[in-house]
Amino acid sequence: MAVSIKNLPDQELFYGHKACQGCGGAIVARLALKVLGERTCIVLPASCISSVTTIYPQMSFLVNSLTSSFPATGAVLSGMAAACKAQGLKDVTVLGFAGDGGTIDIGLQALSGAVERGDDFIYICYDNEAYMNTGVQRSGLTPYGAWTTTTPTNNNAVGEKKFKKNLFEIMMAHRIPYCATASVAYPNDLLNKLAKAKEIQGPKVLHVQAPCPTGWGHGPEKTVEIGKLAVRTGLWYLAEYENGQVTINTNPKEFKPVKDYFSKQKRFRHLTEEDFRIIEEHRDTEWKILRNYLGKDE
Amino acid sequence: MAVSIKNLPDQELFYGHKACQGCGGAIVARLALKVLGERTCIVLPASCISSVTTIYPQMSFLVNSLTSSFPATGAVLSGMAAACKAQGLKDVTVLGFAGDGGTIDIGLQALSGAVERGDDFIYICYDNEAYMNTGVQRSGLTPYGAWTTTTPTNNNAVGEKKFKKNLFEIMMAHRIPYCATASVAYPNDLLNKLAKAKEIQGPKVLHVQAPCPTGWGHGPEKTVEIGKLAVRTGLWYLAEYENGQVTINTNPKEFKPVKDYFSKQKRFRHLTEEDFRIIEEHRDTEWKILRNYLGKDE
Amino acid sequence: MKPKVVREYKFPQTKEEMPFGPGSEAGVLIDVNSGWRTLMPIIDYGKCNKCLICWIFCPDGVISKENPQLEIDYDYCKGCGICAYECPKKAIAMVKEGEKVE
Amino acid sequence: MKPKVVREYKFPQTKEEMPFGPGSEAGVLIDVNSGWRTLMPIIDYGKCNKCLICWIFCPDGVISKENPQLEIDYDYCKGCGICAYECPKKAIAMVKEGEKVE
Amino acid sequence: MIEIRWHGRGGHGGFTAARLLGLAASVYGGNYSQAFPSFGPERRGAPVLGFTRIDIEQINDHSQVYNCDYVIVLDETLLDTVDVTKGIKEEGILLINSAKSSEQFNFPNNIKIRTFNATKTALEVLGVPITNTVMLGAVVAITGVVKLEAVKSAIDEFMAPELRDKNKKAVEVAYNSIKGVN
Amino acid sequence: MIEIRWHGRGGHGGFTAARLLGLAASVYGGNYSQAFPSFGPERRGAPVLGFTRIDIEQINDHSQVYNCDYVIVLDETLLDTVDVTKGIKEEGILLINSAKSSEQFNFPNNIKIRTFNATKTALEVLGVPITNTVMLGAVVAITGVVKLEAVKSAIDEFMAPELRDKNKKAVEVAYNSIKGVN
Amino acid sequence: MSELKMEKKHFLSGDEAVAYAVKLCKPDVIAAYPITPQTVIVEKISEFVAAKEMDCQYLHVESEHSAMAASMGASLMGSRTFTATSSQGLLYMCEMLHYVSGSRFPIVMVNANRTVAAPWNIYGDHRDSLSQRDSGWIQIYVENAQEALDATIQAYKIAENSCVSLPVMVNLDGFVLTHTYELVDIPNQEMVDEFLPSFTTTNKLDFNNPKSLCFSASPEWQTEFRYQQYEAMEAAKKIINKADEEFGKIFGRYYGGMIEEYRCADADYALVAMGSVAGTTRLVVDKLREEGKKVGLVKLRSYRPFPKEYFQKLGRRVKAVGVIDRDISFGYEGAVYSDVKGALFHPGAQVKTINFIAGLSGRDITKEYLTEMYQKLEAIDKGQNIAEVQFTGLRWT
Amino acid sequence: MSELKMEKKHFLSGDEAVAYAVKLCKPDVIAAYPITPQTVIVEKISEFVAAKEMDCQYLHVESEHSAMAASMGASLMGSRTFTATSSQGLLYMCEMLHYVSGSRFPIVMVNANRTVAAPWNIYGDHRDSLSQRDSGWIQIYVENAQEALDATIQAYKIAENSCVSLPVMVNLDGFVLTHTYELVDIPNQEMVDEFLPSFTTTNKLDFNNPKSLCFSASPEWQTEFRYQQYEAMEAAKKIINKADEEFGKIFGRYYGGMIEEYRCADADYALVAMGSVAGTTRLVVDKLREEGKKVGLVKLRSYRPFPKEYFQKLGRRVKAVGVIDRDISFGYEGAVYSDVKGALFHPGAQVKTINFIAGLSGRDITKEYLTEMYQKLEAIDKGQNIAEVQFTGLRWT
Ligand SMILES: Cc1ncc(C[n+]2csc(CCOP(=O)(O)OP(=O)(O)O)c2C)c(N)n1
Ligand SMILES: Cc1ncc(C[n+]2csc(CCOP(=O)(O)OP(=O)(O)O)c2C)c(N)n1
Ligand code: SF4
Ligand code: SF4
Ligand code: SF4
Ligand code: SF4
Repeated sequence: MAVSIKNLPDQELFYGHKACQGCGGAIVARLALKVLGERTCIVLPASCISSVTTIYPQMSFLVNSLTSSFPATGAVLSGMAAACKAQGLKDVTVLGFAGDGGTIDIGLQALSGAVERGDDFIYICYDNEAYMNTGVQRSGLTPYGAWTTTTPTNNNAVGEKKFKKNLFEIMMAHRIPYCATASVAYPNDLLNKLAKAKEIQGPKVLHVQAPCPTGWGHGPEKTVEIGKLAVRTGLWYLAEYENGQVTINTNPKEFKPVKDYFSKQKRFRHLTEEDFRIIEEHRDTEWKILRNYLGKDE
Repeated sequence: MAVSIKNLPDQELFYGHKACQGCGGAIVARLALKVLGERTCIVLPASCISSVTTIYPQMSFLVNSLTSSFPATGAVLSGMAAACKAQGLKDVTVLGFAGDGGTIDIGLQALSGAVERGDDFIYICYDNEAYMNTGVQRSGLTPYGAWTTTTPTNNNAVGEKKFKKNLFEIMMAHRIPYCATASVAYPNDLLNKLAKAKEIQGPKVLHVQAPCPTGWGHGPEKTVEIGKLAVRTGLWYLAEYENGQVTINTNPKEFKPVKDYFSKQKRFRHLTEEDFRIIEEHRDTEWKILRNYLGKDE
Repeated sequence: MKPKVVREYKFPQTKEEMPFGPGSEAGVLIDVNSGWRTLMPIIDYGKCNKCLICWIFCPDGVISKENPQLEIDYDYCKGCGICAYECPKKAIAMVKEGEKVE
Repeated sequence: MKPKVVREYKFPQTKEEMPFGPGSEAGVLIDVNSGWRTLMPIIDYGKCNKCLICWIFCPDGVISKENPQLEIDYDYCKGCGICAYECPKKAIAMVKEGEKVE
Repeated sequence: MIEIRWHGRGGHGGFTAARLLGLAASVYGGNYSQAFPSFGPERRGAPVLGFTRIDIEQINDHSQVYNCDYVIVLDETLLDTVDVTKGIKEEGILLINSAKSSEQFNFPNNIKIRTFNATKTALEVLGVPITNTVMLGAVVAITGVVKLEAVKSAIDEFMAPELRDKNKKAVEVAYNSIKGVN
Repeated sequence: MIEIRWHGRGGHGGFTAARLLGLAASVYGGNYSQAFPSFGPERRGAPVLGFTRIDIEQINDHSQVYNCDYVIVLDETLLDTVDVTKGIKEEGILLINSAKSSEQFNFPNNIKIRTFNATKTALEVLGVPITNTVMLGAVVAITGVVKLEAVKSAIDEFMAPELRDKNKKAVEVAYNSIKGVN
Repeated sequence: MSELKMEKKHFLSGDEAVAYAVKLCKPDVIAAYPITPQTVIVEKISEFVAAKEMDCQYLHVESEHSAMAASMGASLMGSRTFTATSSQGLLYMCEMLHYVSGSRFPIVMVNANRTVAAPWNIYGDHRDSLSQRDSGWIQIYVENAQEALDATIQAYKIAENSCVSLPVMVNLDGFVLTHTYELVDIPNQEMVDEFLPSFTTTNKLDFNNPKSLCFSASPEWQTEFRYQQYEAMEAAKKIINKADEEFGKIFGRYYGGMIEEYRCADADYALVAMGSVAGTTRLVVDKLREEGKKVGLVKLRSYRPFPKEYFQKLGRRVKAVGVIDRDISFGYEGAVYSDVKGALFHPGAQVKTINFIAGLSGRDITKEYLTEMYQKLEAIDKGQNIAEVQFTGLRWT
Repeated sequence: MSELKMEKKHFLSGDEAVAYAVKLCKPDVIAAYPITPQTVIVEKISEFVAAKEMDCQYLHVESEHSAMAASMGASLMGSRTFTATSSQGLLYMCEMLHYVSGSRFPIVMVNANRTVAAPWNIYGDHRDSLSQRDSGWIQIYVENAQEALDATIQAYKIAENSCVSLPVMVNLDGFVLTHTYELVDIPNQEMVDEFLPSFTTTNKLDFNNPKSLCFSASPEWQTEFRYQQYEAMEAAKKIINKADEEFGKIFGRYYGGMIEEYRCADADYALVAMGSVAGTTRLVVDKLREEGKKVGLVKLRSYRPFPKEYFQKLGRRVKAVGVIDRDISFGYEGAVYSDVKGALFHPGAQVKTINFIAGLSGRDITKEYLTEMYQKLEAIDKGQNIAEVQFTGLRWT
């Protein structure tokens, strides 16, 4: 049975946390546990979500969890998966839940190693596009043009000058059994990807865009809207890679103007028309690359 | 003017080293310096090549070099490239020269970061398919089936159970300005890739297969032959990625039987027909993926 | 049922009562988050068709769906307003804290 | 011209003569590798057409191409045999060290 | 040495006020001062503290503030969850942003209470319910630790150009309204 | 305590001989022993050393070997580059794998020299010029530090099954040929 | 003091003060990775760079190991560098710390002292830097924001001295210094330029005479390289003092070099302290002095090199010495204590000692605690039996 | 001794001996990364696993940081683990060392002692492990291959003791022990099983009562967690001795627990040594004793926890103590020396001390050097002035 909003349990396994109002990452964590259930063990590297959930004695996860060192998530997951194997524990889900920085920068090597080893775990990167826990510094997943405290925009500096690293393709290059991109704003899509990941043996990586009102500079009530705009403007795509095949889950014929997305966030308020042009061009190239994968196995 | 064997300088910038007889890695280092020239600064993480070249006071590089810590090559290159920029040094080539383990395992994160930053350097991974300096332990680039000391083959164990990680595609996923695979056995191809890399701004990665008589178990005189067989059997491909375009440099209609390659190396002597089948199947899938990139931008 | 704060939480009084190392019981809440709110969501049950959009998006998971009517755990609602903003029926109003009209 | 061993290499005799930290002159060779060889490549100049295949593949870079005839620096040739094995003209023979017939 | 504690909520500018006061008292007031926040992993909206120390001599003390001459509460709702009276000195004053009068509050130990409706002033002057600079004005009026001019200079130095005038106005309005009723 | 130094080339099995001798002397000889290599970053073909210590008591000494009762040279070509005579004790013996007779060598200090053409024996018995076990046989014959049987047991324990018989033969041939000429 | 000095003062946090110092020292390359409570330093520097107030290459590295590796890469090309970190970040670059000191690269780093997980805690103690005391880095600890700024400038002067050529780590207490705003004097550029000439070194690559750096040394030679490093560290003792003197001459602020004594001349009881607690201790000393107690403070600025010679003398003139450690080496004592104790003693010495483990992971060291410490020193002097290792402010024992 | 013991002996290197010990301890999960001179351990274990002589999950991790992280992952699921490293690898996992000890996971690791770059050098000294002495790990140093094997088995017993629950690092000298073959007794499985019951811990995830591990603690609570760790380390002192005694009862080999004294009972001059040099020192002691010198050896097995109490007593009965450090903390002295010195002294103590920095980066510590050390101890006792820190075997000073 496909998971849907209707058949999800009401029970909360993630509660009482101290994340900001409207935190996208918190939505991801909450929904993930709804699908993955009580026999999930979460590994949380240093990040917003770990910082706002496990301050003695207030513990916001109702499942087993471990706050882990920042660079090591993939390796800790491997060790846990190996222990499950050694102990014959079969119905346990070993879940990594890391931010973008903890995934694409300092945690990339451990993740790459764990994926290569083929250990059985799910890894979710909730992508708020900067180091939020330490106060909005750029990460390898910060998008072009964004203001952060380490890519400031005073005196007409552009903000971040690089485009987001492509975790999805890096994982494809690892020939991972399953990986997907998703968004907090598309919960059905996300839930089904989680459910699928739960069934597949081996490493699974989900890269989920999770708007952050504090770091992005939008009202806390707009988290979902911003997420939707990212997809509708083509700046974020929803796709899957499974059995070597790429699927694009929403494949729009045309995109909304990127400005619709940018104008709602303070981090982009300095962008110029020229920047929009650069960004749209880059977006179009990325979509071309993505769509090219579709033809792959015909 | 294209580089060719004929117009390469006779001058050796890499000499008197203590690498084994017939070392493929040594061929790569030597040819690289022939093309890149005297104003090259080499960074050598711990590896065979660093260990056999810089033991006080015997120094086998005639250009500036630095032996570096094992995990940090990419970052050291970044720092050097930044210093060159700060000092206005324009005609200097900053070159990383690392083994497969130092690239795909412990050095992957630093490399990924440096590539993302877009710093101006060339990175050569000479791939002898295991940790040779420490005595033949498996790495993420050890091929399926290979014996190493940590994937032993006693009592009918298969040896390494995973396929090689795909550095080329990982770099493509980084949208690197230039990356290529090459082989010691195809020097003209290698030289031209080096020459091209020298001209391009930004990060460039060359992944060069470099047979190792000691670790692979073949006569030292067969290093080049083994390299050729890898390409002819389709187990190693020669390709380039430039301006977002993939080129396959040798694109054979059909491959020699993989056995031709395996039978010449002790590390594979335990392989069965079933293993050959698995390997050929995997090879064919990988080629399909590779060829699919060709159609990309039509 | 939403997890509830352990109002009587007793911090260790002696060495022996300390947890063993930095590990302790999951799901212990000694603190509410209601103070974070300046605006408060009020559901208009007349409009609500229980589509669960608010329920799925609430970052704090404070909306219950098990009873016939959706219920909000105001101890942990931070007042972000996503529920109201996303509600297709406009069935949730964000009201200034303290000015709640019932 | 191949780099040559500094036969007279003088190790530091005093503290002051030490290099500053672990950095020293590049390209200093105090040691030859000829002892590694059990077989020795001998070029038959009658057959050699100077295609440079041996030159390009030699892992030790000991073959010189600057003179009319290729020359091997036997101080650093390790006798791997690649040159002989790859030579399309079979112009190089691997001869047991010490049994060299000239 | 005068020690001041600020109670606010994460993201509401409480520490900015503490810092502005320190800046005004030192750079523009000729005294020495310290300003420091209390830190915690809580995010926007959670209760937080700020501290200002002012002295005529160099302040070497780097231990925490335990006893306060003044305690400032930027958000009345904090009174429910936080003990704001902790460590107030005998002659100390508790200043609360509130529409209520001081008599409507009831704290143990006869703590001296002052109230000021900063939210109202903020809405009037700034158009938003951000009360930190308004309360700063009130603090200056009540404590006299620093001249109003010094605070204005501090605002000029510290705030983005487009915010300066409004906030100087806010400080001034609060200051005058307190001085007026005093 | 008897101390033996082995000179060989990387990858040629010198240390294996050192280790086999130690194994034979201890596990199969009732004595205590140590065997250790000298390490360096050089690769196959480079000069390397091996050491064996044998004693009737437990060997606590973990310092290096400076004075040797026996020095074994597996590869004559090493004589050009390595000072093999270093530290040989007064009554010590230098055993060289060589087709030459001992008289053809000329070392200072009247060092006692023995030669044995191990390469020849190796080619005859093993079919390859791998001289380590042959030289081991010669060492056993010359030094008497361990019984031939013990060495054979060591080979049985240490070597891959397909190599055992050949190598035991090699040891034996060398042993007998020395004993014969002795 | 020259007139140039009469500039307007600034109200800065310790982190900001460091950022200004870095700007004044004009590094060519900066590579850093964010971590609380260091982040403000790199954020402020990012602003300077974006505003073109600094002309340097800023590298957004992907980890601290890489931050130090990139700094090394720049240094070996002859560029002046800066980096900053804290806690987990310092540990994550541990391999590179040893590498850089062994290679003799004069890199300057600021470490915002924070404790180390697990348990997680972002607050200040000295566990991060003390645990790296064997890494071959010079370690300076500062007391307030002004000293953070001044010590950072001095750090370049020390590191780049040709007799030293070693990396320097300036340590400032997390939050208590990094995030506390104080009145700070920002020196002007000309004076800093006068104090700190532009970077020159021979320990770099050279295109005229190519070099091989960071080579391998066999057992026959490595000891001699270690000895070089040992001598450089010993030489640093003098250079640290000299740099402080020269600094004082130009800027009018002196810190005492390796050690600052406060009212120790005739003291019976001395407390040894590093970092921000030194300030609070001054107050306590003053108060106790008023009460007639002969107490004093030894502010240890340079922990590596360690002013052994100073403590050897101190041991002969005081009755009891207490050492405040904001960390403990589990299985023994506080690191600073062990080091101080060893130096105080000489055969026949009568001095008594106690180790105060205090201020762990952000726990405040109050004036009451400090007063108690002096009382305990007096008590042991009077013969009372007090456990050698005292956990100050612990809820229970 | 039971008859079971009468097994055939083996001729093994230190690394191989460790691999056999690991096999006997039956870990569930092994995660390691190769580095000379540790590699033989993991290679041998790989062979055991491939041959199905060991039933465990072997993880080929991509770095040492991950080796320790994966070990932690397995331990927190309640599995027994093993890992091994050396030198650069130990430094690269530095962050995880602190993490694991703070989290109280009883992980056992073998460290093949090797010095640390730069300069590069693969040979043995104690720089790697000594520089991690503050990481909260128990550190045991062994003298020969047999002790390497026995100490590895004991390590599990110590680590997993519920009063301890701390990670243990067994250190054996690179090459001198790792690659030296000696006669070794491999205990049989039943006896090991008797000595070491299967792993149980409460410090793990729990599906019936879910837990949050490695949480954050605010300044209000962190000190108390640190104190727990402090007490566990103190408790370990007893447990280390007890484990050795119990081991001796079953296997007939005793090592003295934290300390082994050799001919110290009436000694005037004692040398303190760790690791393989202890063996060589025995010979020198015997020889000097024959010459009538009252000399002895203190073999320090447990460096953390540090047997402070032992040295406090030793300081009262000998005239001079020399400490051999196979490393130096630049800017001060050898780490072991500083620690020993602090413990030896008490007000009025008369004992004299010297620090011998020796055996750096594979430089041999010869019997001649050791004899000289004893001579120097006698000399200082006789009043001769000798520099406190001596570099043994240095080409020049
Ligand atoms: C080795 C190390 N370096 C730095 C840090 C500091 N740190 C903790 S969380 C964090 C940022 C996390 O960013 P991200 O992974 O993107 O998650 P987010 O906080 O944005 O949710 C940083 C830099 C650390 N804990 N460990
Ligand atoms: C942090 C760290 N871990 C481990 C090592 C040990 N080490 C040195 S070289 C090497 C293997 C190198 O393998 P690779 O990169 O494939 O190069 P190769 O030697 O095969 O040429 C290893 C494991 C090290 N130097 N540093
Ligand atoms: S800063 Fe952003 S990611 Fe972090 S808790 Fe707040 S909203 Fe969530
Ligand atoms: S082991 Fe292999 S890679 Fe290393 S030097 Fe020898 S041949 Fe080259
Ligand atoms: S306001 Fe936010 S936290 Fe409160 S119920 Fe609505 S979505 Fe949930
Ligand atoms: S034998 Fe090998 S090293 Fe010698 S010349 Fe030929 S290729 Fe070069």
